Amino acid sequence: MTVTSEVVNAPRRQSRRGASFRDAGPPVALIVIFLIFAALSPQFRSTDNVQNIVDAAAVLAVVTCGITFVLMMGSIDLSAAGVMGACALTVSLLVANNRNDNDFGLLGIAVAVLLGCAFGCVSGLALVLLKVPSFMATLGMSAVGLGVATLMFAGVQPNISDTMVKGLAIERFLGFSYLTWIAAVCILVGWLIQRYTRLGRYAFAIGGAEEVLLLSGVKVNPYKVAVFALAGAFYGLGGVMVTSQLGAGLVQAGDGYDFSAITAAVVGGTLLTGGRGGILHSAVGVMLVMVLTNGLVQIGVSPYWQGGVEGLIVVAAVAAAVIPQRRRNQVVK
Amino acid sequence: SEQAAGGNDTAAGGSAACDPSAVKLVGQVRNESNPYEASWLAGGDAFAKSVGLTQERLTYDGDSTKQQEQISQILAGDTKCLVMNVLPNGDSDTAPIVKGADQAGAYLVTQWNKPADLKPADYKTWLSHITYNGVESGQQIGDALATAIGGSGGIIALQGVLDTAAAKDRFVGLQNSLKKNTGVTLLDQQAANFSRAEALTVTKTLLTKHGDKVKGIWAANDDMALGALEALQQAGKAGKVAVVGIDAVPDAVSAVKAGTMTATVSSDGSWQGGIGLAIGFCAATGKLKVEDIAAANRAFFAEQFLITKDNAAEFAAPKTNPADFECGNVFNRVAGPLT
Amino acid sequence: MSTAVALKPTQRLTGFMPLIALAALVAALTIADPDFLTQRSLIAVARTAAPLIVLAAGATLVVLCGGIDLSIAALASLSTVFLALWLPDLGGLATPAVILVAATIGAVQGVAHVLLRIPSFIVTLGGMSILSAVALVVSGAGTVRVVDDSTVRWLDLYLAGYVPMSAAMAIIVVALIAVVLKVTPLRSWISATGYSESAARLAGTPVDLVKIGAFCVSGACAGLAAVMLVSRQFSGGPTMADNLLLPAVAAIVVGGTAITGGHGSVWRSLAGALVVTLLRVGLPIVGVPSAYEQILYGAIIVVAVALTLDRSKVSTVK
Amino acid sequence: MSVPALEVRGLVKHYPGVKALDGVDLVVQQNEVLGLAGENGAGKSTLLKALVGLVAPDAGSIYVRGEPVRLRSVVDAANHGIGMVFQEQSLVPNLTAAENIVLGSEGPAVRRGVYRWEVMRRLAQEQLDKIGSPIDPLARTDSLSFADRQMVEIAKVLRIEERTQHPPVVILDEPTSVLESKEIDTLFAQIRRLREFATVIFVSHRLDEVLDVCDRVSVLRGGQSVGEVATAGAVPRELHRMMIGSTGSDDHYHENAAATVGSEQPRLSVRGLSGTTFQDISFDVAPGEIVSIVGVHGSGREDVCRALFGAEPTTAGEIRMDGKKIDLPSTRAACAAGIGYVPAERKLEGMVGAMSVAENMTLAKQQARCAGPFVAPKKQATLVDSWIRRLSIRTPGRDTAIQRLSGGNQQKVVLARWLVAGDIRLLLLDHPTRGLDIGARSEVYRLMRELAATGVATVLLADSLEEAIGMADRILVMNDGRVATEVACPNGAKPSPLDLVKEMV
Ligand SMILES: Nc1ncnc2c1ncn2[C@@H]1O[C@H](COP(=O)(O)OP(=O)(O)OP(=O)(O)O)[C@@H](O)[C@H]1O
Ligand SMILES: Nc1ncnc2c1ncn2[C@@H]1O[C@H](COP(=O)(O)OP(=O)(O)OP(=O)(O)O)[C@@H](O)[C@H]1O
Ligand SMILES: [Mg+2]
Ligand SMILES: [Mg+2]
Repeated sequence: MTVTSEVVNAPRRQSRRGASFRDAGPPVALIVIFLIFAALSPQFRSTDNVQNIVDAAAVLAVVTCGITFVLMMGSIDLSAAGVMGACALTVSLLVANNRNDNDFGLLGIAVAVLLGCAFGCVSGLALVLLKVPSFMATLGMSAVGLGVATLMFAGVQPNISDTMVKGLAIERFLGFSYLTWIAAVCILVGWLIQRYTRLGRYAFAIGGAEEVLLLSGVKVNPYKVAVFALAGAFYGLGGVMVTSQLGAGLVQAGDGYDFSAITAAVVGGTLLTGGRGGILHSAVGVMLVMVLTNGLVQIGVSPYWQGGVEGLIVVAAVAAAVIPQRRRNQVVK
Repeated sequence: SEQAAGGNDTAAGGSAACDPSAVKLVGQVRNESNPYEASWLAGGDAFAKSVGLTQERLTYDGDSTKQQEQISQILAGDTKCLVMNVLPNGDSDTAPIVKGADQAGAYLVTQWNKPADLKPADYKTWLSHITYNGVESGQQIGDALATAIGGSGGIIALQGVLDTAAAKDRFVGLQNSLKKNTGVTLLDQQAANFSRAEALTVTKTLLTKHGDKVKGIWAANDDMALGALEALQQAGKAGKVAVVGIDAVPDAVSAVKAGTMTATVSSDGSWQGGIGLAIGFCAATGKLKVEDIAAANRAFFAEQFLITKDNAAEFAAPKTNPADFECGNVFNRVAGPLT
Repeated sequence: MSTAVALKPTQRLTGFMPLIALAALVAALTIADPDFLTQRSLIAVARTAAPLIVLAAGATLVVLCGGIDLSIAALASLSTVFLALWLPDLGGLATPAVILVAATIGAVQGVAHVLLRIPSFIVTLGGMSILSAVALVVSGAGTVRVVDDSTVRWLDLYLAGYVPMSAAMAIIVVALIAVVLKVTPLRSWISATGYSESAARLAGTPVDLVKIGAFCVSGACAGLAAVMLVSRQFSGGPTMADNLLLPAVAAIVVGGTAITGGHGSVWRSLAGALVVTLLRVGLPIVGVPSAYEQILYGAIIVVAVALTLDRSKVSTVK
Repeated sequence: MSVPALEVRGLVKHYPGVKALDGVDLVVQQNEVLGLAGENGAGKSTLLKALVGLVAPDAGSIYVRGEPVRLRSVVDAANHGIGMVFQEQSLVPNLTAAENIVLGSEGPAVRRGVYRWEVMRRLAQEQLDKIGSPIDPLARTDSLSFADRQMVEIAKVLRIEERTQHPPVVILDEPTSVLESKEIDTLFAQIRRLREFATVIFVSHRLDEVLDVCDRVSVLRGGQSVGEVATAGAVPRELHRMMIGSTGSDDHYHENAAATVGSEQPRLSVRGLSGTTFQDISFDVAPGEIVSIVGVHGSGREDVCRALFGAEPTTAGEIRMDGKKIDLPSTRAACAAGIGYVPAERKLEGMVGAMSVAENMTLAKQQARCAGPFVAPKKQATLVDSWIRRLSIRTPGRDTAIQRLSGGNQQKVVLARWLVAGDIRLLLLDHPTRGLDIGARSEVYRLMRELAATGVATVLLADSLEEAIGMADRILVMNDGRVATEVACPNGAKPSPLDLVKEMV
């Protein structure tokens, strides 16, 4: 039966090679960029600074965890900024603070995360019930979140005095702040969800071929909503983390995280069209972005140029990462 | 004609005094989600209440185009007794606001941002432009910082939104201070866009970059100073590095009082919110003739104070004196003409 | 599975949905504040909306091709700086020069997208930061005042005393794009590229050129929007138009153009831009407090999209 | 006699402009392999989709083992023991084979939303064992060959067994159209095995296959059942007559119409062409000649074809058209050089589903519908309508979205795309008859002959070896990315399939 073995083997050999190449791009880019900065700046390669980079990556990592699931489905989520703002205000008003007598501690954090979850849920429902593209549904939800946050802000900055929440950003364990460990746990949990739960695998499958799931009798809508809710929970946690870092609940807590998280995920190798990538890819992407931001400051690039150089390198990194997958008739949107 | 559709109104310019109850008060700031601007709007509300009116609150999310859009929409309505107290988003936004208001005959007071060559004196209903002397405040806190670190050592600077006059003036102030305090060296300067969160990350990075060489942090506003304070705390350097800011937001004043922050400079949001409307209201009701306003008061620096540990208690709960808003007193806080 | 639906009257209605949404919004605002529905007020809306219309119309082409252009606002900002800097030397030529440069920058991004095979989202996101940086540096991080605006002032005038020139210009641009698409094979090419790029390519459609062209037009439109902004602001600034990005994308989607590509039109974006403008300026003007304004904006925009999207043309909504 | 496994009475389904089902009756006995035949658009897929709850019929009733049922969803149908392998492959490419097999009915493989990979692998392995497939259940589906994926689909559909106590009904909608003859043999072996414990409905446009594997064939025409044939002793012609209502031509491949091959300069001349999956390919095609390339999956023939259309990069070699060296940096350049290409994956690459028949037909040759740079609507209408008539494309109108057409009609539109301008010099046809009914196929063959007669050179990747031999003037056998041999294939002296197969492996 030489024929069958030929039939079976030939394509498999091909695609394995492709797969290994494909995933190697971003980590290689990360290492290369790290080495370049390390060569250019002694401070950059100091242990302190590496710790600092990792610590600084914590919030972005958590937010990116959330957005990764949405991107895997082929949807997009721009609600991070608003959801984080609303959750930041929520948590700062629920733990010990200067605005009211609340002191709910962990419960406050849980409520904030749940609120994030609820926001995500609403985005998801708008997507599946009203059939509004996620781009718009989440953009709208972001505005709603900011509005809710502004309502809660009511003119006076809520400063938190809860030592536990503040401690998350200050206390350290094995050289890294608690927030960093929280982010690490999020990545682990995210990875487990992605690999071992129906939710994670279906999110992946929805990005791969949604119509096939329907043909197989899978009701995808609940999973879509759940993915947005999960992402919202991650944003909520991100909002809590920012609050802990800043010691105050800011409406702007999530400013810029939406686009940075998408950038990080894409740089890490998650496709905007869905169906490829994952939490570990995104973790690499987050590190890439953080190394860049930090490195540019360390080597002393003028603040005027930093954004531009960063944009250029991100584009270059993605370009380099896609080289192994380049085909003539490839669809790139 | 080439007049705007809305422009064929008779330019009011004080031709007929308005009935106090017919005056429409508009206060416009970036957003309601930071303490400074929230207190501005609250100040405007308080003044409006004192004259039996309400203030129409407008916010534009720091979005220049949205600000223009709102202004032109407001000016497309009834502009006869309109008084606007506006915080232009940037220098460039002032000109169209001024021209629009002038054409429509609405009374206008602007604050903070204005290009140097645009002068209220050249317009009829642009009553005044109020700002604080950024060069001076930047220098004041720079000097305070230099003193706090004992006259020598390295500092880092956190700049505001790079294309605003406030950010630039304040930084010029710092540079002046550095010229004077030759022992102090500026190790690094980065933009943190007046944002607490950005200041946090930038400071952390700069702290690892320069390590113990950093003795002080100069921030172009208090929000960034507070972010820097958090960064210091997270780096385990709280109390070891002096921090200064500008604006005297409540948190910063308490930090100064508690000694964690070295100094800040007062800029009184609730007074600013009230005074702009007050000047406009006085002009609209005819109690203040535009021609009578002294040239020096058409564009002026308002009084500001350096707040340090010694005097922080006085500023802890800023009180606005209603008397400041009486038509005779509206120019009480003038510290000098705009230079 | 493609859902087959009969062409019921309701279906034909979806084509007019953007207009219906617009009318509903005007009605609602008028109810909230009867003073809103005045001629002057509506003229002001039209004048206000002009740059957004132009930006959205250009970017619509990119969206129709299945991509997205996130750099339009930053490009418009940069263009305002260029225009303000060049007006003193070039005078009347500054306007075409700026539009040309903006078109070139757009095309360069298109080329990067096509040749490097990077998703347009990323190329233009990178482009956004790069253009912003350039704008900061070129302008010296400050506003560039236009002292003699005689050559761009015409855009800020009123036709026959009523119609804002900028709005008229915006409509001309939309009409121009629409007509060109209608009477040439471009429409087919763009739709095919947007619906199914690989099928389009294997049918010999010049997919790469079409995409680059779309980015080029999108850039040119950003340039024109910049001219309108300068004529309105009497200055150029490195962040002047930055905040128009999300409203422009919102305008496209609210118009009912599918964000996934293929289906849609520039006319829809025109209606969408008016809806978005009304929301941006109308809500605060009729007295909705800032916090509620954002909540309402978010909610209304989602509902508007739910109304305008023609689902028979878009199989899966992602 | 036992109750029928499945019975359909008077099923009706309307689509805008078409009556897809017009009162179909169908009886399927238990443990029977029932063939379903009919022209493109006869309503086969619609009927089958109604049987798995994907299409809600407007009228009529369905009985499962004598019980009337209303099937609302795939799950519903599966619970009644009915499962289907769809006409287009329906696997999630980025999941593992195992996940695809258990998709939607994970059972113990997923406990409270948590995957138990080992259980899943075991469940999948059980399914694969049923059909004796050696696939690794944890392989990613997109890394499997086409044939393997088809096996995965069958393994997946057999999962319905676990849902009911009754023997399952397995529906196969054109499963062979994408398979090679070896794979088809494997599939048929599976079907015969299935018959032991299941009922099978089988659709194919290859009537010999239908007669080969089925016990009975039911014929649909225009959404109605027009008759039944017991396969024992039946011949394709008879079926064909029932399908179209008249007898088709004997000369299926229109060999009489074969063009005289020009002997002068070759139309296409390929020398030493190499790419990622093929090396050193050289061959000529004369004007009017039809050259078939045959080879197993992975022989690289498809990539050669795409390379000739500028859709695949080449690393070496040269291509000449009519003696002139041409560069093919893009498909556009190939188009301009008078080359046309019909891709195998019609849904993904052949057509733009949401666009109209007219737009799809004129996509490649815009000049055919334009006056100067402008589209001339009148010209377009006349042009498109004439081709709709000429190729008897069944469509409600030229403005209907092409995705509403049946597969065969879609393919005709895609073919017409290259003919509308009349300037085509070389046609590259990759499985041009995939999914076409016998009549339509015959039409395509006739068309190919006509084109050849006008001097068009054709490179054909045929659907089957018979087709390759029947149509070609010459056959190129490819093996492992190289041309293994070239076989002349003149009328009256056709090589035997067996000879070719020897060279292919
Ligand atoms: N979703 C749909 N919307 C509109 N019309 C449809 C749809 N599905 C099928 N049709 C029409 O119904 C008729 C029957 O189609 P069906 O797919 O059942 O044919 P078929 O016999 O399976 O053809 P083929 O052999 O080409 O697969 C065709 O005319 C087709 O155009
Ligand atoms: N760009 C590529 N990179 C790596 N491998 C590829 C690439 N393109 C195709 N392949 C592999 O090369 C082999 C040749 O594929 P091809 O589809 O040309 O075979 P084929 O002989 O045409 O099959 P069929 O009989 O189905 O037409 C396949 O195993 C395919 O998976
Ligand atoms: Mg079918
Ligand atoms: Mg093939």
